[in-house]
Amino acid sequence: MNFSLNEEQMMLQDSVEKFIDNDYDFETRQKIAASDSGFSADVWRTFAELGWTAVPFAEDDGGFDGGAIEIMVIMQLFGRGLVVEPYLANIVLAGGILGRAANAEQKEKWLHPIIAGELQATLAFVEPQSRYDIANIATVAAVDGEAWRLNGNKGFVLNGGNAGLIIVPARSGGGQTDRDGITLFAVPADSKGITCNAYATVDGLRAAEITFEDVRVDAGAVLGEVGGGFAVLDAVIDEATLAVCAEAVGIMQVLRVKTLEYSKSRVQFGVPIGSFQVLQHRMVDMLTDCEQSVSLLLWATMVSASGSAEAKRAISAIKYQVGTAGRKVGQDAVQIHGAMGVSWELDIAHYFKRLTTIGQMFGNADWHLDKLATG
Amino acid sequence: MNFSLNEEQMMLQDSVEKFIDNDYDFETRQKIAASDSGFSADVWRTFAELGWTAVPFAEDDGGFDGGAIEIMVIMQLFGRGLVVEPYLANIVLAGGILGRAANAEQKEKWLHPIIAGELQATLAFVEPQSRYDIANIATVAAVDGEAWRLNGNKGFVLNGGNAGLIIVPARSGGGQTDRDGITLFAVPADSKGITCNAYATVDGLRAAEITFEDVRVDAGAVLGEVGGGFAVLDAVIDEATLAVCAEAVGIMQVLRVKTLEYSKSRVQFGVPIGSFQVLQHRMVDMLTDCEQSVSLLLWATMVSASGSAEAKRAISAIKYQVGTAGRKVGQDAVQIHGAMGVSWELDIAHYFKRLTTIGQMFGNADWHLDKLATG
Amino acid sequence: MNVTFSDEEIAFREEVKDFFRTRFPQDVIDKQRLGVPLQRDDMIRSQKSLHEQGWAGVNWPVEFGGTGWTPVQKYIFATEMAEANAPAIVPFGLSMVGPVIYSFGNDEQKQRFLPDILASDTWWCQGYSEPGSGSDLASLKTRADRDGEHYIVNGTKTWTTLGQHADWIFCLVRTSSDVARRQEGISFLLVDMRTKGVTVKPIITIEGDHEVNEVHFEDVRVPLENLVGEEGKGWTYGKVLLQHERTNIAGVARSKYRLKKLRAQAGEAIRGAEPLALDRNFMRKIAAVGVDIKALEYTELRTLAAVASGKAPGPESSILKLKGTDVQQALDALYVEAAGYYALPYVPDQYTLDAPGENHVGHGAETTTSLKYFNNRKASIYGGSNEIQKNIIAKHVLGL
Amino acid sequence: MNVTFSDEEIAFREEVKDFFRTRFPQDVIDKQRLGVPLQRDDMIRSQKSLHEQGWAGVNWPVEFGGTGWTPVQKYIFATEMAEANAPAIVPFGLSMVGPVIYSFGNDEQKQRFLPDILASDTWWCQGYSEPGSGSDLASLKTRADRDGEHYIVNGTKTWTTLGQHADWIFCLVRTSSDVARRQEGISFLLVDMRTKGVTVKPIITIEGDHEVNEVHFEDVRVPLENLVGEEGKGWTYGKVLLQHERTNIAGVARSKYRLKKLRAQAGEAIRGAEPLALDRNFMRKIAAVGVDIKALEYTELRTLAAVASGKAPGPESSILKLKGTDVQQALDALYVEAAGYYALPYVPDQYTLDAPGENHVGHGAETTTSLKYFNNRKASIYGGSNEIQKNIIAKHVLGL
Repeated sequence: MNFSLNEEQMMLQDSVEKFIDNDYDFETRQKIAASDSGFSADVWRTFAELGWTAVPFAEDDGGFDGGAIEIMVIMQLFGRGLVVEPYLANIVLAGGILGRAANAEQKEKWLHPIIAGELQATLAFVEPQSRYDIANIATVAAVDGEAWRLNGNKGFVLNGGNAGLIIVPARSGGGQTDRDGITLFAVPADSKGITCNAYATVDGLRAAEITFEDVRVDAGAVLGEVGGGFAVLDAVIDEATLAVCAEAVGIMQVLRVKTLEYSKSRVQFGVPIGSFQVLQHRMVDMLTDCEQSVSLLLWATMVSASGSAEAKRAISAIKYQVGTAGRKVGQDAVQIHGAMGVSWELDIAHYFKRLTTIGQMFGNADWHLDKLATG
Repeated sequence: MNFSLNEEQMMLQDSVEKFIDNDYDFETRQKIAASDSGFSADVWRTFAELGWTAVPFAEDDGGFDGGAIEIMVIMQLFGRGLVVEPYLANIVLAGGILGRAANAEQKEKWLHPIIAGELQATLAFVEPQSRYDIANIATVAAVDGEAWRLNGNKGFVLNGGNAGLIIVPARSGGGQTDRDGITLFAVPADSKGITCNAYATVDGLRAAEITFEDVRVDAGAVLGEVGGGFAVLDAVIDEATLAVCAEAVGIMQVLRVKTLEYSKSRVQFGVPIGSFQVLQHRMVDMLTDCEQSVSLLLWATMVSASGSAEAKRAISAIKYQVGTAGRKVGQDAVQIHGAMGVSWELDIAHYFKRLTTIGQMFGNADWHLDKLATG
Repeated sequence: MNVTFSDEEIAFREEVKDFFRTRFPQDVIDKQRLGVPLQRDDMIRSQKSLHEQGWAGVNWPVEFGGTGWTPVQKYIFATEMAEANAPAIVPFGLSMVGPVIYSFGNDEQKQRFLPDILASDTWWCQGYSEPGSGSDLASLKTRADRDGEHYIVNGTKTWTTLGQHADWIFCLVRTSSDVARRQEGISFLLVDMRTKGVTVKPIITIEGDHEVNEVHFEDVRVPLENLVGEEGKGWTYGKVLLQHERTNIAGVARSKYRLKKLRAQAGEAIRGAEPLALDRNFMRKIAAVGVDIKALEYTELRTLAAVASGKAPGPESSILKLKGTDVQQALDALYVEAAGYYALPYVPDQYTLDAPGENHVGHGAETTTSLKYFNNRKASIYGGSNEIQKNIIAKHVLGL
Repeated sequence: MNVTFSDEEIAFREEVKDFFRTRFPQDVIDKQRLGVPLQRDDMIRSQKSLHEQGWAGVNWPVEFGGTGWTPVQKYIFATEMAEANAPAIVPFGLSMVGPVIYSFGNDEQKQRFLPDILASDTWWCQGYSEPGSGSDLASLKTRADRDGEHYIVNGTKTWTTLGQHADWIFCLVRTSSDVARRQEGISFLLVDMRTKGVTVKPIITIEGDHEVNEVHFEDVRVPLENLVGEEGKGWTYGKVLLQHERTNIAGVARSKYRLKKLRAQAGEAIRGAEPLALDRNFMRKIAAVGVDIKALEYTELRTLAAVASGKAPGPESSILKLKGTDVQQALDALYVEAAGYYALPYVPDQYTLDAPGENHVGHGAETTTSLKYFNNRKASIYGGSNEIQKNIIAKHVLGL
């Protein structure tokens, strides 16, 4: 039992930390978020050059053989920097599927360019009616000779407007919420029949509603087994859930520290507001919430990395925690900052918004508490 | 719409208030609670003389035609005085059933002596397995010629050890949790086959486990319709629930005021502890909780008194409120009193205990929130 | 004690219902329903329709054009207004400066300002907060120095809600620094926004909207006749104003309506999803907020009843703002939860009065839920933060 | 980073399991399971069995007879001890005064007291709180005035847990009033309870038990050699003592065990009732507390790891007591909830080692749940109330 990063992990941490602290200040972030695509191609190229886009992939695929721990290191710091670049969509989601389910040819075609930073991709795992049940898939994949024909709607596709490749879980068999009968397709975004309604999100990221109308893809688009896509999808969504939890913990830590600093400098009634006992105790609660969240994040990451059967429960636990404690820490950070906390101008508001949206993704706190209660 | 008591109700309030303030101080209460029967026969006689035992009954039965409002007035003040006399068991529960379901002969035999303060009675509505479902009745009533034979176990029978008359809901038909098939019996406590294991309760009251083994009662023991007892039982339990909510609100108000007073006199670090902002805000929360509880109590009482269809929901709302807000107010009162708050010697501990046990009775907060969520 | 309405009250309720169904601008109600942002004109037309009915001065005395309603009538009106999904009255004129002027202003001021306020012919905004003053309002620095028949006003007010629409601003200004307590030397001044030297700069809030402003005063000449009441007594008037509309801030009727709408929405199969009403946990949360709101409703009624019977409002009134904002924010959060992923798209432009196009994202106004949630975090900050409210209650109600 | 135990650690775990299964007094474990109150002798026999194994001084240095365990071993030991339902170690000797003596006492004191503490041959109790001193410990008034080779002690200590069993008491006493800060002039004194002038008076606590006491000192003559460390430095030693056992107070391992037991119990059809596990709301509450406990477990492990690697405990350690008591009290409340009406009977006498008779009320120890709940409200009050803990963290960790 040991809580230390190994040497390579520490090097990764240093490298990401330097980038965030030196090259990605709040103003830079805000400019990138306001740009057309919502991310910086330059920054993305840097990610690839520094090898971060290769982290979770097998060495044979040109990756660094990283796992849950490395992703935690990166995402926690991305939380600190409030990074808008689509690491989650490209690397964790689309890359996660490809790394697990793609054959050699498919990897060369899609995974390698993703690792190289040359292809933008995503995974369309939400449907308008699915809420948080990733097996609730109404998009239909029908056999059409040697090929397939896709029809259906995908909602809230992260990075959807930028993606050249969309990985689409579709129903090739079974009922609408069955785990069996889900097939994963790699679909070029410029395929005929795809309509993409892209938009910004309230946290400064990008997503899209995507409609598939008789979209024809050949057999080479199928990733893994026909009808057997759920296990892969489920594992990748677990990884992504853990990744945004790490991001959330990074954000919570920033909010806690910035709020503490603010309370020491902001003067009201002739004294720093940090001298008021009520705010002091609230900041102690923020500390408690942050430390407890770090503990759960470490647990969930360690059991995920070790492939333990506990991983699923652990991920639900940390997601529940960042959903509940995260909400409290976020709200208190805003409250203690007063009117400044609800100003666009200050970073606090943006950390708070991202923390809130993470709470809404991959199952909210209630959803995961239910898994813990019934599991 | 009007929140004022009428003249008679104000007279009742004055009379109970005077008794509590002048004749029922904490020391007196503690002595009575520690006595063999756990209540004072003298005090009970006074209740009867003052007419309080007659309040909720019809004029024809020798009562005062009172209802939810009068019971609220009495019980809220009984909460303030932490009264241990079995008003709930005798008047609200047993009396409630008799007033509704007994025929003239039965009323003369049992209700009149109860009103006169001469007969102690109770309603055995809990079974070991029933938890909060009053329709969950495994005690069997089997026809035995012209009579009935009762077999089964009743748990937590309030006032059970003192009662001369036990009203027993038993199953004469239907499955264990059916609402149909429940019959109410008036059973003398000295009937052959009854075993009573009486005990004190953690809040200083009395209750008993009672076993019925081939207890024979004649047809004259049946109160109301054979198999149709649920509606009566349900209505009486609603009244009793509202009654203990009034008691709980009375207790919460005492705890709030006594805690505030204590915080002004108790000196720590050279200042009254009431000068600490954290405790100030907590006492503001106690005020909020108390006032919100008073509001819900008034609502529930008024709609109950008016016979509105809203009454059931309103009773669930106030029971949920005293379960949740009551727990908070109680715990904070103890916490602010520090070690004194957990001393037997001080009244605070005893108010807290009674508030806690009320939370456990007639469905806890969760039970009632569920009714509100699904109703 | 009883909870039923009299026949007159029932008739009044029908009259109010009818008004909102027929005489109130229906396009404004449609906008509310569809999540279309209201424009200045929408708000003015709405209030003018109330004025035509004689219902603009809900709490005003009859002599100044108020309604003279009983507490129960006020309660019915607020309930039906919320039920109709009519927008809340913009408070600055009708609920804030109006009462100050009719309580403390001179006759000339009453004649000059009240009719326009009642008719919504002038738009007012509030000049209390300053950069740096926050919850410590008495630390304000905006100065008004006498110069003959004028005050010369210099300073900056901030968080001025809807100041971009305003014709007039009421301000707390410092007319003297030579005082024992900071609260002394503060005066209540009315300033025409078109006066030279007044500039308004937008502030964008968390959700991306322009709702509040900074208002700068540079050598602004304000006639002495625009002083309300006595010089140096502004703090008192300002406090009265804040206390005056406690129940308005609580917004109980609106919360009640929003709860009802949320419960109804949970019963629908939105976007083909299972109705949320099947999710017991979510329904329990709705039920819990419902208990709070019902309690608050009765707390408000008790307050109104006490005031109507000539008593001073008791401790129950103090909690209205606190608990009222709690409940609002709890509802905000539940709406976001209900929307799931559809709380996240930022598509404010899609809300128009035209039928929603094919590209409409989410069901109805679903994508506005998180914007509302973010924006309304202010509810526990503005108008004296909830921490300050608790300090005040501890001091003045609990005697601590 | 990894979460697995080494082979040695696994072997150690088996050794500990085996110890509690075979060598620890099994009748004491039976009593725990059946809710039978423990007597003085039960506690002493339990601790003596640990001592025979060499495991009494869990946190003590090896040179004084301690275990020399690694953090992971301590964690395993605590976990298995809780899993075995063995009673917690009475802290006053082994966890409190022992460490003070081996850290600050002189050699003679070490030789005189430590072996008896380790062997549980003397029972210690704590003399810190006084009537009136509460959380403001430094306001203590018990005086120790020098008279030749003795101190003359006068005063009253209160809330002295299990003082009725004690042979010795360690006290904070005032040896000088002529000091700049109240914390100065306080000394750490060891007093034989059999000394003339010491009297012990029971205090009954909320649930009706005699667990705490008032201890009066009237002209009690204590030899100077019973002073630990320097005169006037007692406050420092006392504080070290309080900090020393932070993780013990948190009681994470025990909470983890209680959670597991509660979850198992919820699966049973107690008294013929439906299993509580069918009640999703209740299971959600258990799950939520479970998340807190798991977090706390890792917070404790992080603290232990940091300390073992020579670092000072970080902010994570400060929250152990706070959150640890939160979780304990949450569990107390859930046990009460689970018992329903059967939390209410007050039948302490029914708990005996004999098979429960026909009159046993409730299932197993069900009727003790509310007594435990009432009693353990003290957890957030004693040893420095949680409010004081937060003040300390705000000051020393957050720098406020």
